[in-house]
Amino acid sequence: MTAIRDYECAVKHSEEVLPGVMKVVFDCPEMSSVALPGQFVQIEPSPDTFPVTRRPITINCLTDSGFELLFDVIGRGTELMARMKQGDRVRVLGPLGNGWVVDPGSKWLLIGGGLGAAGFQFLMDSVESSRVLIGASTSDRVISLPASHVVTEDGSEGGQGLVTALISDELLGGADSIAVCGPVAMMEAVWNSIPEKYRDRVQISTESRMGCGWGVCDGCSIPMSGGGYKKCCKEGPVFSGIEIDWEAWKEAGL
Amino acid sequence: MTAIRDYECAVKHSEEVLPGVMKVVFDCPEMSSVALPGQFVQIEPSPDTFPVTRRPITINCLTDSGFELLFDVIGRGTELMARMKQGDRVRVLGPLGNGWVVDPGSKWLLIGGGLGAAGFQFLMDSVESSRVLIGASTSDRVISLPASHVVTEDGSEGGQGLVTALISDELLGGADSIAVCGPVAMMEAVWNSIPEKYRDRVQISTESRMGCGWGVCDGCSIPMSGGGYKKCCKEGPVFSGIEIDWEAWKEAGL
Amino acid sequence: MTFSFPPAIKRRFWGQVFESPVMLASGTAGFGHELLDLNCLSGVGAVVSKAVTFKPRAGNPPPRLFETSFGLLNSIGLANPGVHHVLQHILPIAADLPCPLLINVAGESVSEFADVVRILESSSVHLGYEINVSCPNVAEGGAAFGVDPDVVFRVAQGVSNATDRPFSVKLTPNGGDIVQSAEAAVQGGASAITVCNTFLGMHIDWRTGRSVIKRRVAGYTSPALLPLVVAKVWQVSNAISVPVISSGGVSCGEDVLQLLAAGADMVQVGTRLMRRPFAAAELMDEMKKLTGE
Amino acid sequence: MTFSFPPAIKRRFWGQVFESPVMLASGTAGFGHELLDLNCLSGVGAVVSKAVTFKPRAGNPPPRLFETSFGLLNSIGLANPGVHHVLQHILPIAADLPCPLLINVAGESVSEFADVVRILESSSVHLGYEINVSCPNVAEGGAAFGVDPDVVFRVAQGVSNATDRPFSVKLTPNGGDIVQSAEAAVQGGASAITVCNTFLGMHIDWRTGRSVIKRRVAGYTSPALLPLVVAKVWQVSNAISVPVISSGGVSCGEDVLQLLAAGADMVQVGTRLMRRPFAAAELMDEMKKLTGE
Ligand SMILES: Cc1cc2nc3c(=O)[nH]c(=O)nc-3n(C[C@H](O)[C@H](O)[C@H](O)COP(=O)(O)OP(=O)(O)OC[C@H]3O[C@@H](n4cnc5c(N)ncnc54)[C@H](O)[C@@H]3O)c2cc1C
Ligand SMILES: Cc1cc2nc3c(=O)[nH]c(=O)nc-3n(C[C@H](O)[C@H](O)[C@H](O)COP(=O)(O)OP(=O)(O)OC[C@H]3O[C@@H](n4cnc5c(N)ncnc54)[C@H](O)[C@@H]3O)c2cc1C
Ligand SMILES: Cc1cc2nc3c(=O)[nH]c(=O)nc-3n(C[C@H](O)[C@H](O)[C@H](O)COP(=O)(O)O)c2cc1C
Ligand SMILES: Cc1cc2nc3c(=O)[nH]c(=O)nc-3n(C[C@H](O)[C@H](O)[C@H](O)COP(=O)(O)O)c2cc1C
Ligand code: FES
Ligand code: FES
Repeated sequence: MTAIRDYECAVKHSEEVLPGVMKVVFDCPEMSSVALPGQFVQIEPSPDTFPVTRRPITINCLTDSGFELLFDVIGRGTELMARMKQGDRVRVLGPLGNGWVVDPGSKWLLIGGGLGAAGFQFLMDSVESSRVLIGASTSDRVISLPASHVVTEDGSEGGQGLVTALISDELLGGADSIAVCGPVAMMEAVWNSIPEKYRDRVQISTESRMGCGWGVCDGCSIPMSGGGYKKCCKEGPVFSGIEIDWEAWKEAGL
Repeated sequence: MTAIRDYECAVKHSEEVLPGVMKVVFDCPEMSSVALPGQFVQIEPSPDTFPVTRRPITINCLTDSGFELLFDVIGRGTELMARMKQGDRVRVLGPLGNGWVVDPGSKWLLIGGGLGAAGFQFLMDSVESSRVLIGASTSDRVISLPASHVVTEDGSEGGQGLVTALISDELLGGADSIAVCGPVAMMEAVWNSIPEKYRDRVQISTESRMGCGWGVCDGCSIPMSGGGYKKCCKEGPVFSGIEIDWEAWKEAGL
Repeated sequence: MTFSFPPAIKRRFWGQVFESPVMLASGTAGFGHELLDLNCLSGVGAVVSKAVTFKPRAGNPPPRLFETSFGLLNSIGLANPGVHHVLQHILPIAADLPCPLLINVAGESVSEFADVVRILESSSVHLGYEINVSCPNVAEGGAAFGVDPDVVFRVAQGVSNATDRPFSVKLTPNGGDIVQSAEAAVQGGASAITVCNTFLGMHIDWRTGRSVIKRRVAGYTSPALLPLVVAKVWQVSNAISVPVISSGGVSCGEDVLQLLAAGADMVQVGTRLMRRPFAAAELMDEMKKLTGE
Repeated sequence: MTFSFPPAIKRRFWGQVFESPVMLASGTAGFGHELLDLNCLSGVGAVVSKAVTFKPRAGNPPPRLFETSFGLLNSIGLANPGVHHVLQHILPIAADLPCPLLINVAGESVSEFADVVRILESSSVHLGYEINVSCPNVAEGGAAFGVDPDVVFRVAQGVSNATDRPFSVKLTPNGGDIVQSAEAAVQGGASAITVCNTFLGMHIDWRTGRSVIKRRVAGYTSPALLPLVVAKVWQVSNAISVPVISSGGVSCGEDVLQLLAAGADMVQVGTRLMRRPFAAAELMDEMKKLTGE
């Protein structure tokens, strides 16, 4: 028996926090009592017939009586979702996926690329200590998180450069667990910049186009290094970096 | 060269005048300067992809700077149209069809069934003298027109009964032209109740499902008594009662 | 033709340069002059006439149209005044068109197609033909013509013998193997293949069990059919060497670009004209905005 | 069965009474137990499992899904753990289902279908089979199986010899003549016909000319395909004497009623589950409201 349910939630708050980035807070005490960091929900973008699938969004953090999402407005589904306003009732399926593997008392290093850092708040709220590295193209893409090191490609916030430049042996060595989330290319660059000896502590939050979100359609496969695929929505979205067949996954595009 | 154009018109006024019956007034000086009584327009119910066709509505009357429509909200298209509000810009193709054949100075008898009387105002404004008979199921379906005789099936307004009961040899004989518009069954009953000798002065405003509205798709055929079909949208919507193959037209349903 | 991506909006087709790839589909634009009257021919690469048969055809009993939730059923039944009337009374008016005209030809037997073409040959108004072996709305089995490659071959050959003008054969998506039929048409002499006519569809009133259309099944069009047409255009254009004209599913400029990218040389738009008589101009604007051309 | 209009919501099918005509379509509902976990089996008449093949199949490379403007392309490629795993590890869990289970069986050769069925015979969990001769997403030509009536006959005959349970043969809409294939399946012993699998579709990125799906063409589903499915259900149900299960295009209760009126005995819903895991209950509510049943 899973805790997954389809809720009709009221929108409590909706706001454009960065240009083209929405924060939407939903009322849903049931969800907030069972969700784990790294899990996501499937949002019905509109009650109309189209689009025919929902949109997967990571739970950014829990609130008193529900949860918060942070998302990029990039296409039809998220455009519809950006129009959600306080009081709207929205179908939300969740919590979905496995979430980060959190050992009690562990020290974390969180590496996020742009909106990939959406969800880090929840993880930080759940672990003992964490250090956060964030890379983004520009300041308009930086999610503000406490005690984080930021670099931007154009230098408009924090240092100038890529997030990989922030990664040091010291930071890696000081962490029991390393969480990486962001665009595929960024995650691969991070993965490649992590020395062999630290790789077994790296967890990657993957993304894939989704149909159902709860494991029945087999549409969200992530290629595994041992051959075959695993389902992003059910066996993921978090996989150990070693499990992933990076070449094949990059090939997939999105 | 026809006067038909596709206009983007502003909605000037929109109002539910009877339960489920909308009056919508559009700004469109060009249309009001060329439209004839009995002509209609093709309205784009919404800017969305669906529905894929427009909806034909008779011009009820002209206004100072445009025209007025009166329509029943019965399905998807008219439901969308009922949401139009002041200031909205709507695509309107027209004026379409032939309109009533109006001889200068002629005396008219207008026989309308329910919303079929939408459009009579324009005709009355254009002819020297007219008498109007209106039948409707109930008072909620009666379009108020000056100097009209009204009957309703439930007796809630005017006399009780069918409009055919109002038709008299005297009224028919006193008219040079007789205009009939309403549901097909009502029009057929009226037609059947009109003695042979008056039939050549009867004009019927027909209806059909429409594709284009301007004569190119051949989707709006009305069966003709001489065999074959004529296009409701271009050769009609007004036909002489004698031209129509009533049996075949009833068969069509709508 | 050689392919480049993004596809060029300006096309070379049948030896002519077309500023627009957009053709108005048969049966949705009359003979074109009606659109001239409406001032709606801007952006039109070519007009395909409604179907012309040897004898006049009254067409199917009404209702001929039914709009479903996401598309349109039509059962026109090739209503047309017959080839002689078209030649004498319609083509002279269509001579004013600012763009090329293709005449869509239908027939009830293999030989009728060539017969109609032969009669039309005395006019110089039209650029070529579209041979409609695929109308789903006629009892005599127009659809059946299209599914049998052998019959398609014979029809194409007959037309090829009757004219020196280029002609496209318009195939059906309803059964058979469209690639085989396309190959047969090319072998018979077709100068292009139109992919494809309407899909067989039906709407039943569940309260009565009766179809809303008298002939029961009808031709169905919908913007949602675009992926089916893209797949067929891609399959056919990869199999044959003559140009492909796509027909079906277009509702915006991006759709046209996608069909060109899939291998279409020209792209027809039909049902969209019911909503937007000036669709061609809109499609061109949208394409130019997307490609920066 | 005898037809009445409006159609009855309670159905008799394969000798059993079904309170709901709604079946969950293969590939969109796992083996059903996932929905049990979600509490979403109310209103479900039966579940059709995802496709089972002899050997495990990893499935097609990602991306396997692409949403177009008005529908969904899928290229799953019959990903499944193989019949032995299904028998040992999945069917025991599916034994808890409150409704009948049909197992969807696919194969790469005529004999594989019967081989898979023979192995599954040792389980008593499932009511019967759906024989999938029509998957568009496998290289080996699943689609080709479905278009050749002769092959369909042989597949059906093989399955018929391998089991006493009822089985439906799921046909393709992609080419061939679906009525002929249905007749062949019935001759081979099919206890029902499923009309139909997904339509071949494609989406091309016009900027690059590449399909968004690695295998280029994919299976396309959309609520806008309903009229195509209605037409095929009507054609097939008029031609054969065994029950017809419709598959495709359902997005609301009225759609189900229409398919029943067209001649379907049971009605599958698939893609709609992606938006609404509890679609069956919703469809039942909507139908009951419409019919007053
Ligand atoms: C488990 C999971 C968690 C996610 N969490 C977040 C989040 O917290 N915040 C956030 O902004 N986004 C998140 N995403 C991505 C988000 O789901 C997509 O941006 C969204 O589905 C796009 O929908 P659309 O209709 O607006 O775009 P579309 O019009 O469908 O596509 C626009 C672009 O987005 C890409 N895209 C489409 N679907 C996905 C997808 N499922 N994943 C990634 N890219 C996609 C397409 O390739 C295309 O380039 C998550 C995705 C997954 C799988
Ligand atoms: C020339 C002409 C002039 C018209 N003028 C008026 C008018 O002034 N006022 C007015 O209220 N209505 C008028 N109508 C009818 C109006 O066009 C329809 O009511 C409208 O198209 C229905 O659209 P819908 O999407 O709301 O209904 P749908 O959901 O499409 O259909 C609902 C019901 O309406 C019937 N219907 C659908 N289309 C038509 C049609 N074209 N004509 C008649 N019935 C149809 C259907 O059979 C169905 O029963 C006119 C029709 C024509 C052809
Ligand atoms: C009302 C209507 C009438 C049609 N008449 C014809 C015809 O006479 N000959 C023909 O070859 N195709 C005919 N068609 C098919 C169109 O030419 C075109 O192939 C089809 O509509 C698909 O394009 P669309 O999706 O852009 O509408 C007709 C289509 C419609 C909607
Ligand atoms: C993601 C997905 C996976 C599918 N997998 C299978 C399958 O394994 N076997 C099969 O016979 N059909 C499969 N189908 C087809 C469905 O069973 C169904 O026939 C089709 O989706 C049409 O129904 P719909 O319009 O309700 O979605 C699949 C469809 C989808 C969308
Ligand atoms: S999205 Fe359906 S299995 Fe993952
Ligand atoms: S509606 Fe198209 S010809 Fe009349």
